[in-house]
Amino acid sequence: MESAGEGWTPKILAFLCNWCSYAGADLAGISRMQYPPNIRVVRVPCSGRVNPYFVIKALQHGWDGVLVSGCHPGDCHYISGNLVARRRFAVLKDLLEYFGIEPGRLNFSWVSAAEGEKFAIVVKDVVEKVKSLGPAERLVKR
Amino acid sequence: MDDVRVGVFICHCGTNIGGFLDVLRLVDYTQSLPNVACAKDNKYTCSDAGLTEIKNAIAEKKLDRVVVASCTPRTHEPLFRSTCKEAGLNPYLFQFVNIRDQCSWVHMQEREKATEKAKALIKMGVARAALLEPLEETEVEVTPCAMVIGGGITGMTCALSLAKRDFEVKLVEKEERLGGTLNSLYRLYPTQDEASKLIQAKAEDLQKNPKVEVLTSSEVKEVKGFVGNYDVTVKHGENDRLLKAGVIIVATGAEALKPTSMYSYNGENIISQMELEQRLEKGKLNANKVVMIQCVGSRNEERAYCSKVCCLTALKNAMLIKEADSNAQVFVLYRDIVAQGTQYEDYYGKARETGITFIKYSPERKPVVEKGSVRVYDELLNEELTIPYDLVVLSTPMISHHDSAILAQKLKVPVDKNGFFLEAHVKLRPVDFATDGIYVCGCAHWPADISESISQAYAAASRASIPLSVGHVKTEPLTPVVNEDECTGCSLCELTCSFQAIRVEETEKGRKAKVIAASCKGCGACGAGCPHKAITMQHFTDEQLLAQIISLGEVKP
Amino acid sequence: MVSLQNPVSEVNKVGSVLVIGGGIGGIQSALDLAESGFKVYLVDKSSTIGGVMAQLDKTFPTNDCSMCILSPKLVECGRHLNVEVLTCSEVTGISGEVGNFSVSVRRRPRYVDIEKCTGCGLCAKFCPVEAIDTFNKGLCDRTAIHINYPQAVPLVYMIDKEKCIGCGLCRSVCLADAITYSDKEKVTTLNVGAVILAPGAEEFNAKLKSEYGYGRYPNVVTSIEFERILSASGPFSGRVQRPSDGDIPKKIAFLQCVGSRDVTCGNSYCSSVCCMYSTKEAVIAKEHMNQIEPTIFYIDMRSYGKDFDKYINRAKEEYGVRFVRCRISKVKEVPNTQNLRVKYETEDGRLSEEEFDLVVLSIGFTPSENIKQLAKNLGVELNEYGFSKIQPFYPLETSKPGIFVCGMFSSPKDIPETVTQASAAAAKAGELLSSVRGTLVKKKEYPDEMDVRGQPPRIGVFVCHCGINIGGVVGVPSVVDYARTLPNVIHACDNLYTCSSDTQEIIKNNIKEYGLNRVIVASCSPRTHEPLFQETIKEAGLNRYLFEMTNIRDQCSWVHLHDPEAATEKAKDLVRMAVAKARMIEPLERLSLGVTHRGLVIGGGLAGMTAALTLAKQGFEVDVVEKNQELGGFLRKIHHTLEHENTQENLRNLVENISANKLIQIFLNAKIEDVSGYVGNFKTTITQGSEKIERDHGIVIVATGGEEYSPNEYQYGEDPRIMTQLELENRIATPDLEKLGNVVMIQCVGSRNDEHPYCSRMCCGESVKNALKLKGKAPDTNVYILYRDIRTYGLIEEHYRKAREAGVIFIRYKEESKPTVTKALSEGKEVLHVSVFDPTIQEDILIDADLLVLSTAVVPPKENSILAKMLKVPINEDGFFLEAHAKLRPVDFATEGIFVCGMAHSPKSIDESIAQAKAAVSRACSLLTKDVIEAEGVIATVNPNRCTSCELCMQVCAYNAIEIEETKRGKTAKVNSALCKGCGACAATCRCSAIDIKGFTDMQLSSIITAMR
Amino acid sequence: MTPQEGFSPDIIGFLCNWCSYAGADLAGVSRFQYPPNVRIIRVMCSARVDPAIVLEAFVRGLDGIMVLGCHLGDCHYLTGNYYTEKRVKTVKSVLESVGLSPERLLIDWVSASEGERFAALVKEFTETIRELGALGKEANCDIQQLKTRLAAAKETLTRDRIRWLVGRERELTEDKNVFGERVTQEEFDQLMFQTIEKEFEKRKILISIGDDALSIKEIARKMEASPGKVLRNIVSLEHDGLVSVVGIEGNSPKYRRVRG
Repeated sequence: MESAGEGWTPKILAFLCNWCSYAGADLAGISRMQYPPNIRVVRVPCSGRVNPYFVIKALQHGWDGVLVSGCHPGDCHYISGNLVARRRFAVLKDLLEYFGIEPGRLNFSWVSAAEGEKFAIVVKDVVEKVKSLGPAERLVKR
Repeated sequence: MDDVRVGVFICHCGTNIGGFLDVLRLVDYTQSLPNVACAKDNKYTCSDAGLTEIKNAIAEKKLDRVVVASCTPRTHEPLFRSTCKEAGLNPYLFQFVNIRDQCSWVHMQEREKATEKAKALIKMGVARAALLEPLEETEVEVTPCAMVIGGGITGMTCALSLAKRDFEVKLVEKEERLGGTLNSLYRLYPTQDEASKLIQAKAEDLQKNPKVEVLTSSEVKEVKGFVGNYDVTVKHGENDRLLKAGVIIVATGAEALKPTSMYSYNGENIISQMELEQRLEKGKLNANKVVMIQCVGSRNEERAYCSKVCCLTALKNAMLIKEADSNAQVFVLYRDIVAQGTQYEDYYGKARETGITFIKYSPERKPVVEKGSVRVYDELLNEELTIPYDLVVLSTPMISHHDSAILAQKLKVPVDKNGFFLEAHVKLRPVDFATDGIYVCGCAHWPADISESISQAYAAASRASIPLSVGHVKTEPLTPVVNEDECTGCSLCELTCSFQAIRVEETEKGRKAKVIAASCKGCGACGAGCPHKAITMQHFTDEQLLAQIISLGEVKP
Repeated sequence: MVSLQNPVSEVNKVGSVLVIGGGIGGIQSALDLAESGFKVYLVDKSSTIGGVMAQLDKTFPTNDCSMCILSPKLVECGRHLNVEVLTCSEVTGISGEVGNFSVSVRRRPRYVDIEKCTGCGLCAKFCPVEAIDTFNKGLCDRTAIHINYPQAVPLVYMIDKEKCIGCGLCRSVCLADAITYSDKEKVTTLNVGAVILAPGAEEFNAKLKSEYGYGRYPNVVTSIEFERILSASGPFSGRVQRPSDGDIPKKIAFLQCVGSRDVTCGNSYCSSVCCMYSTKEAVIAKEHMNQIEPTIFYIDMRSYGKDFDKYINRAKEEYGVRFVRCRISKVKEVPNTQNLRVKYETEDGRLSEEEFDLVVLSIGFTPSENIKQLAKNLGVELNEYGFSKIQPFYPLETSKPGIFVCGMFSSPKDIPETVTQASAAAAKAGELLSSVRGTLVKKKEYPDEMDVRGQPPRIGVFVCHCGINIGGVVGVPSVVDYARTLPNVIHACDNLYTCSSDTQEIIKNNIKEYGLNRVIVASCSPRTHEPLFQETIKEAGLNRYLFEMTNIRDQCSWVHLHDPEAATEKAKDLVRMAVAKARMIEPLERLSLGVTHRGLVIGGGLAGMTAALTLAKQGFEVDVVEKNQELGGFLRKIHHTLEHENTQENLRNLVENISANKLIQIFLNAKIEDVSGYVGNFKTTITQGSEKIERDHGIVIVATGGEEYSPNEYQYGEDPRIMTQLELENRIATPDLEKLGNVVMIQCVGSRNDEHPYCSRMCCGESVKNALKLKGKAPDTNVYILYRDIRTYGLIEEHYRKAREAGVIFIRYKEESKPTVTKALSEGKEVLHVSVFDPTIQEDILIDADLLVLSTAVVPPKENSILAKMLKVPINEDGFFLEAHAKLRPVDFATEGIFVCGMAHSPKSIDESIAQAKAAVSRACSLLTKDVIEAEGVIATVNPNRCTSCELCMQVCAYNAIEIEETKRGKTAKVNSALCKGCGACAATCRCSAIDIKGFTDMQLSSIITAMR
Repeated sequence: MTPQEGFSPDIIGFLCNWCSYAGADLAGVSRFQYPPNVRIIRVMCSARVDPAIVLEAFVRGLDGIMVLGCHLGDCHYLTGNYYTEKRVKTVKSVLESVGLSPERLLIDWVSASEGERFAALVKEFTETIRELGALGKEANCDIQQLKTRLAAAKETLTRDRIRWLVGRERELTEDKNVFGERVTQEEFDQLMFQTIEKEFEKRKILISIGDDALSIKEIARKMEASPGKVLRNIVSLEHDGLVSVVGIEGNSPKYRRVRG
């Protein structure tokens, strides 16, 4: 693991649901909205697919932050998966805080297929936030 | 740029400059300019003494740029460039400043202002000089082979002439046999020789010559490349053959206009001059009264030109008829008899003597061909005549070959509005195209008779043999350079260039413009128009031009 | 209405259908038909499909993002093997007969090759010629070569020949060689069995109402322009800004009924959707920018649809949207600020004036000249407004047999009704052509699948340049080199366009040559391109799930244009992550389920009978279960329609037809006892008296209808002169109606209150109808209608106008001051004293009523809740069945194979019920016409060894796909693969990690996470 | 307009090597006298004169510019001067947008034999510029505004769409376009005019929000343009990723140029 020395930039893992947020990210691309290159996207069918365990695993393997983004409430392609996800991550966030993980490392957002700009802003914000927190080392297996 | 060392040599040009400008002040001023390592004045910079001084200064002062402020680069730049070269300096690191033709001589009464102007000009020159970069002339080898397109009398003559100079020649003819238009002619004026004999002799010569390969029933399908290195795909039946050639000569000839629907043309008793030739060749003409009408389909709105050969052809054939049967009556209805040159005027005189009747008509009152007789208003007699006939012969003009526009496109050379190939300069480059390495001769260029065609063929062969014998073409390095990162492959440069010297090609990075240095003339039109400013003109870069502008701007308060 | 004069011999029928109009209606018809065995031609005059819906920001009443729900349908339509999309095309003529038409279609040149264009957009980036962006309603500019919107289908650019100067730049920069300047107009002839008209309607030209200043004042915009202003992909990126100076308007006025309910401009009908969309726009504007204060100026608030009133209430209460009932007289601009002063007259006759920053005109809809011409070309009769003529019992049939209509072209309507009608029209076409079903459809044949199980992964990586879209930023060759170093990668290469057809051949050859068993494409978005590549590898004999895609364009090169180095590194990471996952992926099977070709219809009212008959006409057996002893339901109480159709006669015909049909079995006095099973394989237990009957069904249609609310208001039941509207109707139908002096009707009895917060939709029309009847019988009868809002939407508005003309008196009352009814003695007679406060004259009015008629609500049958539990489908707060999606799946349930129609869904009129019934059948047919249904491959699986049967997964599953099963080793969760959609909510919720999702397994996702360098 | 007292204009002449430079030489050899205000820059062909370079010269404070080439049809490079003609026309149009007199830019043809004509042209042009006065005198604006406008004008002439259109004008208006149709000169000029206007406005906007974030109204005030027009241009610039909203002040979104 590199230290937060000169030139360190955060690595952020983003879980995007296939139907809204992934499409929103696509739109950001089509519209050439620029955002920092620090995120790596994993496509999942629904934000509800994201097991809290994945987040912990990510933090163990050197990712500095995680973004989970789903459809807006009511828009879920799978009716209610995003609501399930929201409840789940609210709890997870508390839990991680209890472990001493800064809450800023886990981010949850709603981005629709038409919100390319919003996606770009969300990424910018998350990257800024995680950057200010520095590398995530607490859970990293050594 | 800080370590650039510029030497400036200011010429008095006797009193041509020194008499009107304060040269010493110029020297003082020049010494104060940035990057100037030395500034000197000479009586005549172009004299041996002046040139030696430059050479010495380059060595002693370690100059890496030389500026001469004197007369005009148009006459003297080569001299100073080679001086630099002799002193081991790249000739493109030389910069000329013209303070004579465009300063001292034109502001003779304003010494003060003219000196100030000269200062500015020198400053501009020095600023540009500092940005000059060494350039290398490139040499491209020439494929020692010529391709002649068209196997008529012109093409054959040209091919033979080149072969005799020991160059490989590929002669491409689309018909089955060589000869072109001459194959359909009987005898030739003014010697009345048989056309077939002429052709036969030439063809035999060609066949005998090991340097010539004759490709009959073949057509040019595609042309790529540039002077010295053309790749020509020739189609022969179903097969394509790729041939390499250093130069290309266009000798595709012309064709005669068929007078369909003119003067009741029917091909039987109303025929064209071309058809008459064939009947004459076959022998007896079953016609006692023959009427020839000139300028059929030429010198009119559609074809404003005079086809030049038809008058003499008519004379020749009329005489042949008379020769065969002195009782035959031959009438030539003409607008003007075009028979310039001593030889031809005599020929016309001879024809008149044989008893051929010449009747002048005007285009406003054209002859009318009726059944059995022709009505014509005689301009000289001012009365209408009715001439009975057995045969009417229509003299039609030569028109450009129907394929010429297509071939022109393949070669990327121009044709004029009548479809004839257009030479580079009407006076001084009559057989060249603007595109290097391609030449034109014979009727492909313009209606011409046999002797003209043959002279043009020799001319083209001579012009074409220059790059062939030199063996390489040298290109001035005033060529553009493409910045591939900026180039979007929009092809505007390709469309702008008159010399096909830049074209868009597929590359690993996508479509990008490529410069074909050998074809480039260095005008800079591509660079100045490039939408993305992706083209840099060497030796006239934006930076160099801007340096001149900026240094002038700095003079302003 | 439509009797086929020349019954076409079945032999000549053609198994294809032409759908005209590629909006949401046309798309729905096309997909329904294509799924049920017909070849479909979808013709649209625009260069892309999607229609008006693609321009909308959000949709009411759910505030769904319009593009989110539309774009999957667009993609499906664009890719469907049996839907041929003809864009830039117009129908110019028709010949032949029903069942076998020849239709000529004029195809305008596009100048871009649909096969070759990859939609990369380079051409538009460079095109030097600007034009007004019509998709964005002129609020911004686009280039002459353009595409309407980024998600469009087909994703192919088009040259606007009007604007293009023919400079040739697009051809020079197009790397796909897709520009074809030589395109010419073409006329093609299509041979089809039926035609569906879904051309939509045009927005009203607001310039015609010059008093509002549209076109003169920049800050007066139309509602559709405002949609674009709201849209995140619109000109202002979703910031609400006004055109004059880009400021965020604080006060926004919405002016209703612009070009609707307005005799002066010829559009006397109501456009049906404007009240709702304005409210939605107001709410969304407020959501976008909280400082906005929206005001809606309206005449009547027509929120008559399902859950609409709730939406209005939320707008008022939660969002503070202000509603003002008034008439607008004029809008004037304030010179310096370019604000607008709105002059209006309130209900009580006071003139007011108020200043706003922005005015939105809620424009109505009218049939365009284009559409009228189309109708003429086809020989379809139009009504006085230019809409297609239809009749209440035949809401989908035009005047010409074999040509059906849906959506706005028959009258203004919203998206769900359009979608419903679209499905219904598909059903009509299906009925007509059922004998030739499946004759023209294509089916793709694939080679046998190679068994790669147990083999070590041999991965092929294909990296796309996408012209210069990727290659211009990302160092593609270095990504390829890098990919080669990754474990199990056998082959890696780059392509100019990986999606081009020659590259598909390369991929197939490489699979063979290198023995690849996993394929990765690193290019654009899997949302648009994954199916293409999956098909390619399937053609090479690989299971389609052995494919992985990573997006290095939309989410890499395009968004990191200025940092090529970081973008290249990111692309490498993404490829590595994809390889990590690809090493773990396994072939997946799609479960094939058999289908019982019999349908069950629950309810024998109008909707149920229509559904049953339609299903039977499509050739399927049907069981109809009716709880009463007679068929007919609610309809039996209705005697005529507003249009004077004889309802009872139509009912009798229907009952006769249904009884005579051999495929239909009717169970009267019967009840559903139990339903088990799943799509294609339901087992139903019906009880009829003491008898229990077991039947198998492939699909279930719920058509349980509605009931009349029995009022306890206004002394109902205490006096024979107080009756409900239906009772009045019955009285009117008897010949001996006594002469009446004053008749008072009270609206919204039992509707729009706390108990039933919804609008019953049909009562306003019902009152108008009866009032007109009364007036018709005895013109001197005084009819008073006491109302809250008159909701005579669509073309019913015409009857409202007629009623006013006939002298029916309309008096509005407020919910808080309802009319009162007292009995009093007057001239020795006991009279009904009705008192109501009239807001226009601001005082109480007293009427002595001879008859008091209560317009009562429609309420759901109580059994709905029991049935809902049995079917495991939801009902809403009001007790009506809740469809899968309010907008685009109006007759589906989330549970596959079960559908809803008629008043079981919500109160509705005769034509609407018929349309919905047919729509339900259309949807059902897309299942019943198949012998097997393929279930999704990406589904959940349970590891019974870990399952503790805690039922948590059951609770989160929205599809009821998980059940707890008794096994020998105890209880365990079991996934019904037929119902599972693969969302993964169960897997992520399971506390014992007993559930996994195929195709997105924990292992696969973990491998991606741990692929971190 | 009366000439400025003591004003001696600075003029640059771009002369092509083959005709006009030779013409100038001939003027010298023949001792035709002309005012010393013009400084000659030799180029191989007048087509080398990039429109952006001409603008750069004005940015640098030159008062007038002459572009001289071979007579049409005589170009040593066959067609170069035809392109020059179109390019200069475009630059003149941009000058008008700036508020400068198009007369400050002269295009003419001088052959190698026209020494006297060259001298006459220089005289005449120098006089014209002397009468116009120092650069910007006619523009009715302060020096800062003039600088902004000139900078915007220069950027305008580096815009690819404009340069492409200029390059295609000849073929489109004199021969035929890709559809085999001829674009009329009026049609083309109108398009060119609109495109220049628009690009010029956009570049002015970009310059005005280079450092400070401004609202639409503030930009409009600065540019003396209508806010509605500014908004439309901003939308297009935002779409191209050249400006972005950096915040909202009161009810006004503030825009700034995106660097990079």
